[in-house]
Amino acid sequence: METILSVMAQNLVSPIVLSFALGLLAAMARSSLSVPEAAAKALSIYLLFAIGFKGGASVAAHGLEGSLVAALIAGIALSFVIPVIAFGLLRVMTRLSAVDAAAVAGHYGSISIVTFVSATAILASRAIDYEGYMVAVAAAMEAPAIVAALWLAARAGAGARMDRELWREVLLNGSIVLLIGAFVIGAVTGERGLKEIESFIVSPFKGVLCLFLLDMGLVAGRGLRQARSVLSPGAFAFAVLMPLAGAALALPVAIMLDLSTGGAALLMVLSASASYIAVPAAMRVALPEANPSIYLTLSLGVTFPFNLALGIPIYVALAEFLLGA
Amino acid sequence: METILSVMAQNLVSPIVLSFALGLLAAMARSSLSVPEAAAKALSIYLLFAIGFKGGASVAAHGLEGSLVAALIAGIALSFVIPVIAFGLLRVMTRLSAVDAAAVAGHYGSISIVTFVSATAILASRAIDYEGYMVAVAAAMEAPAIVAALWLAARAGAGARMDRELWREVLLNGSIVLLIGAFVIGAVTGERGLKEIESFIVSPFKGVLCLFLLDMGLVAGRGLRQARSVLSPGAFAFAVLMPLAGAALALPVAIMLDLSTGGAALLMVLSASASYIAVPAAMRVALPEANPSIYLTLSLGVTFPFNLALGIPIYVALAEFLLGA
Amino acid sequence: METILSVMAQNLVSPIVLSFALGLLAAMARSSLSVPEAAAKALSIYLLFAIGFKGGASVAAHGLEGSLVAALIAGIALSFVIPVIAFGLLRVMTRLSAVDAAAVAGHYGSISIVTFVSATAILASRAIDYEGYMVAVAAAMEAPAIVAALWLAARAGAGARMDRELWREVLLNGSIVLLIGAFVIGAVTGERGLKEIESFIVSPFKGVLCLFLLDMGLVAGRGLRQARSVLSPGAFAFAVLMPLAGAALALPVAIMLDLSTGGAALLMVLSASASYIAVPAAMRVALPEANPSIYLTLSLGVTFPFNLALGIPIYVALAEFLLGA
Amino acid sequence: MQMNDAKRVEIIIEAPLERRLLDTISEAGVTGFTVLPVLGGSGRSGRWSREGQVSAAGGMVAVVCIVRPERVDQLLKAAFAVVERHIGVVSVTDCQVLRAERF
Amino acid sequence: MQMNDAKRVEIIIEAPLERRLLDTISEAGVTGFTVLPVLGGSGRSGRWSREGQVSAAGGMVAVVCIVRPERVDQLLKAAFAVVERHIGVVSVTDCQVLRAERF
Amino acid sequence: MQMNDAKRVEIIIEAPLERRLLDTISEAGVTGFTVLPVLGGSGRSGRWSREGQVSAAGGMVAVVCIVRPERVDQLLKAAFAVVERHIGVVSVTDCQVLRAERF
Ligand SMILES: Nc1ncnc2c1ncn2[C@@H]1O[C@H](COP(=O)(O)O)[C@@H](O)[C@H]1O
Ligand SMILES: Nc1ncnc2c1ncn2[C@@H]1O[C@H](COP(=O)(O)O)[C@@H](O)[C@H]1O
Ligand SMILES: Nc1ncnc2c1ncn2[C@@H]1O[C@H](COP(=O)(O)O)[C@@H](O)[C@H]1O
Ligand code: NA
Ligand code: NA
Ligand code: NA
Repeated sequence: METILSVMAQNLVSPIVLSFALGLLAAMARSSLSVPEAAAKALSIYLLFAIGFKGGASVAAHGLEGSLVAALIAGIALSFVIPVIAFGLLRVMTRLSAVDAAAVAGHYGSISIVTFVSATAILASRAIDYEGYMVAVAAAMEAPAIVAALWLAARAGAGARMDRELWREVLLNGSIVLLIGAFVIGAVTGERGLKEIESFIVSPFKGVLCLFLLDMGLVAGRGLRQARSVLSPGAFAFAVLMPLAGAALALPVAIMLDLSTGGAALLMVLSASASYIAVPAAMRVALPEANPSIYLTLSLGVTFPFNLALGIPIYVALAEFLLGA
Repeated sequence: METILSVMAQNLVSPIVLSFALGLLAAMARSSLSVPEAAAKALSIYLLFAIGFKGGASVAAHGLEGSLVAALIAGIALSFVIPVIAFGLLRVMTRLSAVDAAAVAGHYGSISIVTFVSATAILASRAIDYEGYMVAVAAAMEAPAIVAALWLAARAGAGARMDRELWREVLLNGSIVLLIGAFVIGAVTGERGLKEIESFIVSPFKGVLCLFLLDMGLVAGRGLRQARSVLSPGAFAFAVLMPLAGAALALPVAIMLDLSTGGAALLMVLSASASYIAVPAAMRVALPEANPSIYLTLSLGVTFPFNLALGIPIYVALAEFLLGA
Repeated sequence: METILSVMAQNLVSPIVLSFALGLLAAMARSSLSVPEAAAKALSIYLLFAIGFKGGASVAAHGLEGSLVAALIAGIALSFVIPVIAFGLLRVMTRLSAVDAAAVAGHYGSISIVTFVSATAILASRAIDYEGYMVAVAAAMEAPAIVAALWLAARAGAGARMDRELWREVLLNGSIVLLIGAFVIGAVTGERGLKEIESFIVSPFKGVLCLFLLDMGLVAGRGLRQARSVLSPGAFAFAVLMPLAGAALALPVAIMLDLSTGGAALLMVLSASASYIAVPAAMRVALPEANPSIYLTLSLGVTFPFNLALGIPIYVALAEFLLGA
Repeated sequence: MQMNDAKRVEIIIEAPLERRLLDTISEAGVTGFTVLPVLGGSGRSGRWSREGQVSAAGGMVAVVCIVRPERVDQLLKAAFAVVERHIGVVSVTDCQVLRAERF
Repeated sequence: MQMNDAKRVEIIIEAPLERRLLDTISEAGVTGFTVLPVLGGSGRSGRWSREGQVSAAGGMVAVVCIVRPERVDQLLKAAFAVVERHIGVVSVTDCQVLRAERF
Repeated sequence: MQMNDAKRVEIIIEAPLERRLLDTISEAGVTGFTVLPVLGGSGRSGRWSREGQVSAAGGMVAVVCIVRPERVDQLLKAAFAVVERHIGVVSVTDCQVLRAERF
């Protein structure tokens, strides 16, 4: 308990969390502060490339500690199962239509790579190692939840089926391709490759993350201002409860997989986080009846800041408590 | 005297000044060289975040040397008074209409953050310390001059009053919010926060500044090419004299405030510099009758390069001479 | 021979080459991965500034080893002559019209600065020095080929003459101005200037290059997908043979100029590489009848990857073999 | 396809006034519009370009509103109140739309 | 100058559907179009802005097609099949073009 | 509101020719125009996109000029001289403008 509080306190005054808060407040106050779309995209390309590469290089250096395959399968299973739980909770806790609930559920089964990245930054500052291949697990968990969401919506008589074109769009979506691609490059070039580009992808990493979180705060704040009506108390409660439920589900899986402390924390983070890049785009194509301001507001406006400020420290402290620091 | 010349000479062959010169020449020669708008905005976000954060972290490390509050009040007063002086000079030295003169005057009461940033880079290379809270003073000096300019214009029967919406736009303008926000984050996270993102906001700082100045040179050069007609000898003389007048006004204030050598130099720089981001936008809204090419050309095309090349070394050398290196 | 193979193998698993491959594969598979135009331009500005500055600083440090003027003249001559050879080869090997052949020939006489930059990265990792002024040679070789191409086209009765406006556009084109400008700044500020911005233009350089090559892979892949029809076997063979011919022509020139091993390798690289920024834009203006997908596909889709993966290691190994490591 | 008459109103206005214009026309009951970026231009106040600019001053945006013919006057009045003293161009074109119930 | 009648069709559509729309209208035989970026807008689903966005969701693009009058129906049918269930605005304006043989 | 007839001329042209086009139409006396960015498109020379591009070649811009009806011919002649040998599309639409004295 003491650990949780101290990790939390330390986390709350980190430049990362405060940058997000700055963006959020600025947008709420209708400041003209904004990051150009092209710059935001460039920052996200940098983050995906860096985190993927470092994951691959770490696999090259330490080998596959534990089994990559088992972890991938577990991640995919979690990404399929979590939407079903989320859907059930939403139908009980909110008055969302089945279609809206299915769309939201899909977001929570998938993952938020920035939440993952922020967690790795916290692990690094606490000197906790994790399996490099967790990056590959993150990539594997992006898409299955979309299939689950469409299945849930189809049961309610709505939405498109996964046609070939949609499969292609989902699986070859830019962030998955870049993450996996950089992971492979890191794994192939290994220590030597990492050393060559270390001062680009390692040293300035946290600072770039701050600017990206500033931008995410701005986008989240703008969304919250527009969509306050969406936030029924039930939906709000869901967006805080669901990450905890996802993490709780991931913890025993992590223990069964025999992951390291850091790896377990990251699997909890992945399960607890909600997508706001890949899944929204897929939902607009396949489930246009679902209201985007609902799923964007819950995912980016509530769950993301919750995880950033409180969730991640809880998951990390829990993993430390159960698996040793 | 010898110091001034040596600081000047050293300054003139710095990558910073030469990058600006390169941009200026390229634009004058109608080269196709250009920096995309999104990239220029990203660079300015980086610079504001970095300079704000470092200021805050320095306050956290050294405490408030001297009184922040007194310096803020002095800064605000300077920002109110300088436009009045500028207006008087303009009416004497040029044939600008009262409205145009008021708009130009507003620019000179406000500040140019890049001039400030360039001055800190020069101080750093001469190993002269300054109060971290000067960043907050810079932010405080952005807006009052706008009020003064509108008051001057109103006396001439033109312009809008500061309505609630305009107050909001001016005070919550992106660059002020980011500068103050980053300052607070730096102050809260302190040394530890700075260490985490140092290799992003400290080491590459000067290089980023070079690219930003390249861009400013391009913009200034394009403006000068378009607006040569605006530059009556009187207006040109004003744009060179006014920064010196501003700095001269700031020097005794700095001595009264008991600022360090670096702090005094920076207060002179702030008073001497003219806005080219926040004030022009506010003038377009509130004083649309004023000709933008006049104030942009004077501020960005004449005063900015003057300060960069000659002004800053003069102010620094003067501060060194009077207050000790 | 052994050297060539080992340099090649080492090169193929470098992050640089693999990043390009990732982009190429992603685009071929129609992934949505893309780099915003503004970000790509910002990366290219960074690379041009950095490589120019370092070249100038190196000249300031080591003086002009050998004769800059002789090298410039040789570079200009190569840039004039290579298009004539390329034109001859194209007329023999392909069925391209005279106009299309002239346009393609112009690209091969000019240079690709990213190919040059990638080669310097490989030289650096093998600790081979080169003359800093090779950057100026690169800039000098950009334009003459355009004149040669227009002359070749004019003989076939097509195309515009080089009027004053076109001369201005070609000689003051953004990449030439930035490269030369940064070179001069580097030469003027020397070691001291370099030290000030080293952690911006030196340490992260290779990492930035990776992202830029990722983008080039994406653009090349998209081009190849669109323009597969253009790639007659003859044209394909030309795009692989021509760089070898260019390099073969440059080698004796480099020996005559008494260049260092690194300098000789770079002169071969420049001669072997084909433009894809400055020349295509000039051709659209002056030779609009030529089909852009032909020259862009050959230059960016075939010759660039060939040089990156195989060409550069061959030229470096050859230079090492003949001139000593 | 069932098409209905409508008006396409295009307002090119200084970027610092964008928010005021959009708020004003929204208050006038026009809730449908699209904002397009502008790279540069030329007018009585000379040529300009957004390249490398950081300040919103010296930039413009284009706002496109498609409205039913009977609402165009209301929109123009609201827009004119903002544009009046400022730099800007307003043009109206006849057009036809699908799904008229949306406008 | 010799001018010919044509139609200017402007389709404002959600960015995630861009590729599908373009593929569909290409299959319907319309090979000439231009895609313009959109900064933000407002409609029945509220105001939005591209600023700082990374995801394609929540963004739109404007597609402009100039076609001969006799082909406009074919184009609208193809476009409507994509736009139907989605957010989007389609407008058609009469225009005149140079070099009619191109359309 | 007092509206006057005018013509909206839209020229979609290759980016490397932008400066020449603007200089030419300025010389022809047209001092009012606005340049819009273009993301991509398709035509007889195939599909293209600006994404990730560094070179101006392979990109286009859209130039919008609103002119009085009596000046449209002059503008079209000037524009055609530049567009003629190049890739590009020119369309003219009838429109109405506020503040006609500006055009
Ligand atoms: N006739 C026109 N056609 C299209 N855009 C125009 C026209 N006149 C002005 N503009 C745009 O409005 C801006 C300001 O015009 P002005 O107030 O005349 O300086 C110009 O820079 C153009 O972007
Ligand atoms: N009347 C209109 N005029 C111009 N653009 C519109 C209009 N209605 C909707 N739009 C655009 O289409 C988007 C979605 O509209 P809606 O489906 O009504 O929310 C808006 O955000 C605007 O960008
Ligand atoms: N019918 C059209 N409607 C709109 N834009 C077009 C049309 N035809 C061509 N374009 C634009 O002009 C460019 C060049 O056309 P083209 O010369 O036919 O290859 C295309 O890539 C489009 O951006
Ligand atoms: Na999840
Ligand atoms: Na000032
Ligand atoms: Na060459």
